[in-house]
Amino acid sequence: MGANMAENHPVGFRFVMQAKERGAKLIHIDPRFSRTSAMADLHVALRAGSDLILLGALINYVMSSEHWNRDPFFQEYLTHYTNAATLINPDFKDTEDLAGIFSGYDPEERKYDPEAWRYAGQQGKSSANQHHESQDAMARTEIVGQQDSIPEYDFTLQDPHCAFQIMKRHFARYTPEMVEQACGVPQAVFLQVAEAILTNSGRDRTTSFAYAVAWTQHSIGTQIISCCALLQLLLGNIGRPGGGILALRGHATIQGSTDIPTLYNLLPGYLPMPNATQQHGSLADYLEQERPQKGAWYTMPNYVVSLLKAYYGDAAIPANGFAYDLLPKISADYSFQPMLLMMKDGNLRGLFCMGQNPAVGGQNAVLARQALANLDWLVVRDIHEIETAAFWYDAPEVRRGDLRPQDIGTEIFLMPAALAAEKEGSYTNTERLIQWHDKAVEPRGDCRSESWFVYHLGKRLKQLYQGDTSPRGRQIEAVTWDYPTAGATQDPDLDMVVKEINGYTVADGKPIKNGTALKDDGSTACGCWLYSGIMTEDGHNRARNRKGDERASLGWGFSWPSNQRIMYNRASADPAGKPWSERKKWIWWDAEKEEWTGYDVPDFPEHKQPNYQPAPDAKGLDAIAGDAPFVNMADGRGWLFAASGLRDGPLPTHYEPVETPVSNLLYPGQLHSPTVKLFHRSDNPYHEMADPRFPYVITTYRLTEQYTAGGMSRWVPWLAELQPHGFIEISPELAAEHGITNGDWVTVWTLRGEAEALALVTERLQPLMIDGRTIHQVGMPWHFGFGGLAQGGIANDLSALVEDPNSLIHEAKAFTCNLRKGRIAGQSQGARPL
Amino acid sequence: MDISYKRQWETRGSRRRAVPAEAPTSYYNLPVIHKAHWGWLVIIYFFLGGISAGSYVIATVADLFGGPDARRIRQVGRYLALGALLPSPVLLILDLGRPERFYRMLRVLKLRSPMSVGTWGLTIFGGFCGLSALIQTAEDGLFGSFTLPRRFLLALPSKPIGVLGTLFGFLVGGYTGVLLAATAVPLWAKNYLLLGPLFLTSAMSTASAAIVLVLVSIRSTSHRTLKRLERLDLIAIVLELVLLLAAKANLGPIIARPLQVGKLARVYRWGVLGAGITLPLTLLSVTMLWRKAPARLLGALSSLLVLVGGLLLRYVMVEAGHASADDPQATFAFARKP
Amino acid sequence: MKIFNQLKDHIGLVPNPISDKTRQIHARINDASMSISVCPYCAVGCSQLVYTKDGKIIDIEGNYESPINGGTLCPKGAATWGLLHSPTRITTVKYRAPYSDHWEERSLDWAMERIAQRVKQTRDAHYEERDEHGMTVNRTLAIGHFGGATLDNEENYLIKKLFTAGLGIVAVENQARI
Amino acid sequence: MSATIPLIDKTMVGQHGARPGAMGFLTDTTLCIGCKACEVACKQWNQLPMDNFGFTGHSYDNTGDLAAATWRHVVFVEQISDSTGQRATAMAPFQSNWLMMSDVCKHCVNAGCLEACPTGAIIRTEFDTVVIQQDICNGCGYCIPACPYGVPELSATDHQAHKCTLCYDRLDSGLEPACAKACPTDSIQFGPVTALMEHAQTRVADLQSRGVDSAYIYGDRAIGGTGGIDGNNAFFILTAEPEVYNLPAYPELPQDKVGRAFLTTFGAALALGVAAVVALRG
Repeated sequence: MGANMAENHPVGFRFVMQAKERGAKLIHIDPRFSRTSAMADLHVALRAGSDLILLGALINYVMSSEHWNRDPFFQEYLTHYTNAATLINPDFKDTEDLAGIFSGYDPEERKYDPEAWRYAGQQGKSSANQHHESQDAMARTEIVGQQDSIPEYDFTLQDPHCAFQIMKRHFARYTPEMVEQACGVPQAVFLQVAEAILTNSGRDRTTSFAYAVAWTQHSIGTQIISCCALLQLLLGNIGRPGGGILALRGHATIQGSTDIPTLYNLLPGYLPMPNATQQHGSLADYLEQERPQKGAWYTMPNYVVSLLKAYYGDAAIPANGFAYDLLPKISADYSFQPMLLMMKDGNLRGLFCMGQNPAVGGQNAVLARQALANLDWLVVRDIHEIETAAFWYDAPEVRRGDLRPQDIGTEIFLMPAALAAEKEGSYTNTERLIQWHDKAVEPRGDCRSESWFVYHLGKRLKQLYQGDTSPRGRQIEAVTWDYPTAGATQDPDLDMVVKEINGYTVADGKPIKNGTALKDDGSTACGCWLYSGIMTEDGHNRARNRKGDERASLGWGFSWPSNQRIMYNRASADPAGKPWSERKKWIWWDAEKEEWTGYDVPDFPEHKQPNYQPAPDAKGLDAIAGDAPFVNMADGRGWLFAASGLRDGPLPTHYEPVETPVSNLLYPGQLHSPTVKLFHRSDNPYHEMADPRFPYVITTYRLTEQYTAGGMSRWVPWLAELQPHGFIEISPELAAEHGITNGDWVTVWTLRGEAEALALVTERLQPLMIDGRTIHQVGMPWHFGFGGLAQGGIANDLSALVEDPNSLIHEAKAFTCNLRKGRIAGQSQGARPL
Repeated sequence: MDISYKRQWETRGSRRRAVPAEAPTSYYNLPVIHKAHWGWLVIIYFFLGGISAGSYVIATVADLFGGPDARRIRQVGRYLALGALLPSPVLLILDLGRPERFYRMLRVLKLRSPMSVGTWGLTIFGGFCGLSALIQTAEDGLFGSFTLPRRFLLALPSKPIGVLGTLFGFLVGGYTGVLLAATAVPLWAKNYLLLGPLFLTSAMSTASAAIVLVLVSIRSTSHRTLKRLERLDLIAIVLELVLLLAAKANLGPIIARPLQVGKLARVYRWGVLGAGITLPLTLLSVTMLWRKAPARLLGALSSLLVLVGGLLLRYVMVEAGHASADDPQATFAFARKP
Repeated sequence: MKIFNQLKDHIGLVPNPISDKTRQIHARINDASMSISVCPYCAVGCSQLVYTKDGKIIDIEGNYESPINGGTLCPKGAATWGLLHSPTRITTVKYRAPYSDHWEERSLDWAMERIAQRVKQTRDAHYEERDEHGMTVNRTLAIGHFGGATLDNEENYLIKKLFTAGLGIVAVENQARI
Repeated sequence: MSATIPLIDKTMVGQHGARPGAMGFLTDTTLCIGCKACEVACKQWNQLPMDNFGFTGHSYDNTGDLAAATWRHVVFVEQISDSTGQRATAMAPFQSNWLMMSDVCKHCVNAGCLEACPTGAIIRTEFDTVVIQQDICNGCGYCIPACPYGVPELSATDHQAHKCTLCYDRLDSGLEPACAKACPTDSIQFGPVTALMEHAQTRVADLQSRGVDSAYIYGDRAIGGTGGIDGNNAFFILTAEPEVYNLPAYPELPQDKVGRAFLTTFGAALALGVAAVVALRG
């Protein structure tokens, strides 16, 4: 669901095929019939943007099914491993009570105060003194929960204020009938899916969900995923082999880019960036605000101080709060989409673009190119002359003559980049596995790695700022930047970088064993605590390990944290520590040796007895009970009810996409997510609900043969020829309405822009009956642009800037458009010669 | 059997390649097999090679059985055999993808490859053509009266040489048809028994027509000699017609499509059957039956028509083969037994 | 006898005359050196073997030993050699001056120095030491960074370290967001 | 066997004429996800250039055909809806309704191209595969129409005939062919033909027991390797009629006709000789 695994992760899909050969059933729930659907036992076509309704209905089905209520496995898992029995603040009001919104909503600010969602008897810490702008950085305490005492429980699950009962009431309106009406999925088909999932979960069997950006790229993306997590917790499918929710990530180290983030609101290892709108004035304040008292995150100060030591070296001493002040602070949303606006509005003057292609891949790409054209300078590092580097003479608006190069003042540096195999380094794949790639050859010509570029830029800047004692001079001065260089190209020695990421003791520079060795007194330095252990104490880089096996392959690469392969794997054993079943054995309690053991590294304190109960004032991991697998959470439980940490409500709730052809059938009074972040501007207009000018639902997607915005595929002849031109998939029914035949030019437009594509008329798309009306859906791959061998209209010229309030991700998987036969007038770009 | 697994054997065609209405199944109407790349070089070679082979055969037969009246036929036949053959290797070599590697053809002799057999046949036949033409030149006194080469050439047994050469002449005249037949191209392969005879017959008809044309134009032969050649022409054309009609009937409606609709069909109908066969047949019959007819003129005209028809026949057969290779339905019909 | 055998090979029904070149055929990676890499495309993390000879990559294929891909690759992974040797790949620095209508070739050194200067200019002009409430922020909002999610972890680490910790650039974003 | 595919002679199912030591491909379309890794891996190993650039509108098949620089070609056939026009929901296990098949040279037991080749450039290797020796081929082009499956083609760049070599250079060094190695779902399997054929029969039986009644082997003596071809060393498991994948159902070895064709030609020669004697007699 929300993923097209066979097309976008073909090699990952081979495990699905192997499972199928052993009899597994594959269900593909997707608006389009894709190559994944072709391999599935069941393809369920639903309206793009309605996933949460179907998931909610599955939850409702499961909770009201006899099988689920009868099988003790589910009850045992639920009461021990989730917060189903936890009592919630009796003042909490659900969407059932408030017509589609939760209690605590501030319509002025369009945001919630999560104070209203707390566990009964608990106090939130940070919310009381929050500045209002603070919506952009979520405190760690919010995400894992801040609990001062042990929560109240009702293990009979009967109390109307327990999470379970609230949830049951919340999902009661997610019915098969509603699924048929709002998703366009016939009830019989839905029941088939529900029954298949339910019967395939339990002691002996597990069901797994795979999703990708077709879930994240929605204004309620985070909630869709939480909804699935909820379902999986109900079914006991988390922390067990063959279970879970698999986030199929799309880029070689997109996981690594969030672990060791180049994201504005995070420091390495998911530490929050200091925020000027929170009480983050000093290191002590910051830690006071961010550090949970219970759960694994209690040791957070060790991580922060070690990071500061790694960043600022000798300049970081206890007396100056380990140079905490030198770290810049954020105070608003500087994520990708607001950055485009900052550029367009002239607030952001210079941009580095390394291996990204916002001129094609950016939402509202017309605006993205205007933003690029308004910069003072732009450094593009890539392997091809991508659209982001060439927009000033080759963009559609320049080709049409609307804009001339002599009007664009951006100074552009296009720097040739080196690729894997021309440089060494590590990637973190979708399963958190870190693998090292060797340097096989020297890069060609002036091609250089990013580490070379950043390192030498840093050297030059340090030179330029030499002797500058202003804060900005001290900031660059203090950063430790003395990596040895080697080789013909003078690349920095990455072993030293890995050592810094892993962490070392300051005194002797030796790598530390793992994260538990980190200290908050400045005696250790560590660039990313999460990756601690990647280097052994004798300096061996475990990302280079290449010893696989039939099961967890612990000898292949290194997986954070501590080389665990399945997180929360304590849940693969029953509360007493015995495997739920022989077939699904993974981690269990060895009563003789008094330790957790199994096929994987246990994600649990090694010697903690299964029947351990914490003292009320216990801190950190000591506060986690022996039967509570979710060690990162303050109460050690999987949260059915998210008492904090989400900005749009404690329970998943369906809201329509920002652009939708239908009203919200579940909550008629509340069309969109009450907290969705919108950018109301003349250059980013939105369509009204059921706008007759834009009757069709459009969804964007990727193809096996191309890669993201095309920089790594559209220029490569072998890939370009496989999908040589941008196209749009249209059902025969819709094509007939417009007189479009296969291969015709089609122009698609929204209020943001227009794009042309060749029609691929196919039954793989189908009109759906939604609320008694026929709704047509079209699909357009977003790979194509005006450069390279394989060209085509830019799908993102159509999309809008919208943000999911939690992840700040846009909504390109469901919006509305219109289309007609023919080409855009004045487009000089001819049909490509065949 | 679960009903949901039952399939409709049909594919929706795209706009660019409409699937013919009668097609039960096709993959976007794309060809199943690849067609040969042969064009005019090969068509002209087929034509000239046929004339050469036929001329040699006629010259030999005239030499052996024709008596003194047929001296002219023998003479023109031998020269024509060589003359028509000379461009052939050039045409064939130019047709190769790598002309400089032409000699690789003589690396092996493969009895099941008509091209290999034909190449060897052509090479040997070339020798016979040359030899017979040399003997002819010696007879014609082009080497002077008492020179050594002349004496040597006249001493050669020209009749046995002619007989041997004729065997290779038949091979060269006929293998081209077998060459086409031994492919996966439906229109050719379906008629594998008839293409060799057809090409050989056409070789004879075009050769005799060519000799007639030469004789008429040099105005040096008797009416009776011409009559003999025209008789041969007549027999060959009639046989050709029979073979063509049989071949067409054997193809069946789907494979014969290139010969039934479109430009090729028009060339086939009006050019090959009409101008190349029916018209000369009429003209020749006229001269045979109506003694007052301007025999030389009509003979020359019909010969010209036969030659044009022979060239068109090869053009149509080659091109129709290409069209048939491009037609998936033809391949399916050919490769699907009832 | 030898001649007879040769004739037999060359004449008859299905002869098999094998050329000398064919006799000597072997895989070109036989005598190549090998390094281990990871596919730069999606996040499945397929292990690749990179074969090099004379400082050039001659072949890239899947690694049998990987528990992830077991030797297999998808079309993109299989095209990695083509990516590295893409005919339109840029190997020199291209510079476009403001309002110019053409690219200029520049040396790497020149570009590095120029970029450093531009960073310093922009940073100096738009540096905030304190925000309006007087809190120390030590940042500049005028420079930003978009990163692709195929940059190595170590590269990301260095980017974040230099840009954020060293230069106070907060608008550092990555494809991972979108 | 299946009720769907009418076979001429059911006793021939699984029968194959491969010689001892024969190596080949089994392409199991029921496992194919249409990713085209085989196409690219082949081009990568054999360093073949891009060709046939253009959007076809034929589903996701922009390759079109096997060609001089395309030795693997994935066929895409959309059969999404049932006879009533209803889109499929519940489907057969494994690939269904959107058929994808990676086509390749069949490496026939008796190969038309090999027998046609007048230069002896095309050889049968010790692995019973059929390979065009590029140092010999002179581009006569006769193998092209001689192949009943439309495999070899003359290259527009070097004007020689090219086709899949079953990675002869790799086999010679003990490596698996590039396409089979790359295939993520093991739709393309490489191995000894006898073992593959056994596996194929087991697999077809398994598929049929799971309800895929239309599964069958293409490339044995019953279908695909018929008419004197005596089996293909590269064979397939298909679930629809061969024509759906653009394959001939009962192809024939063209050279089996040569003897008889020469015989009739010889007859015609006799007849024409007699006619000539009759007509020219003095």
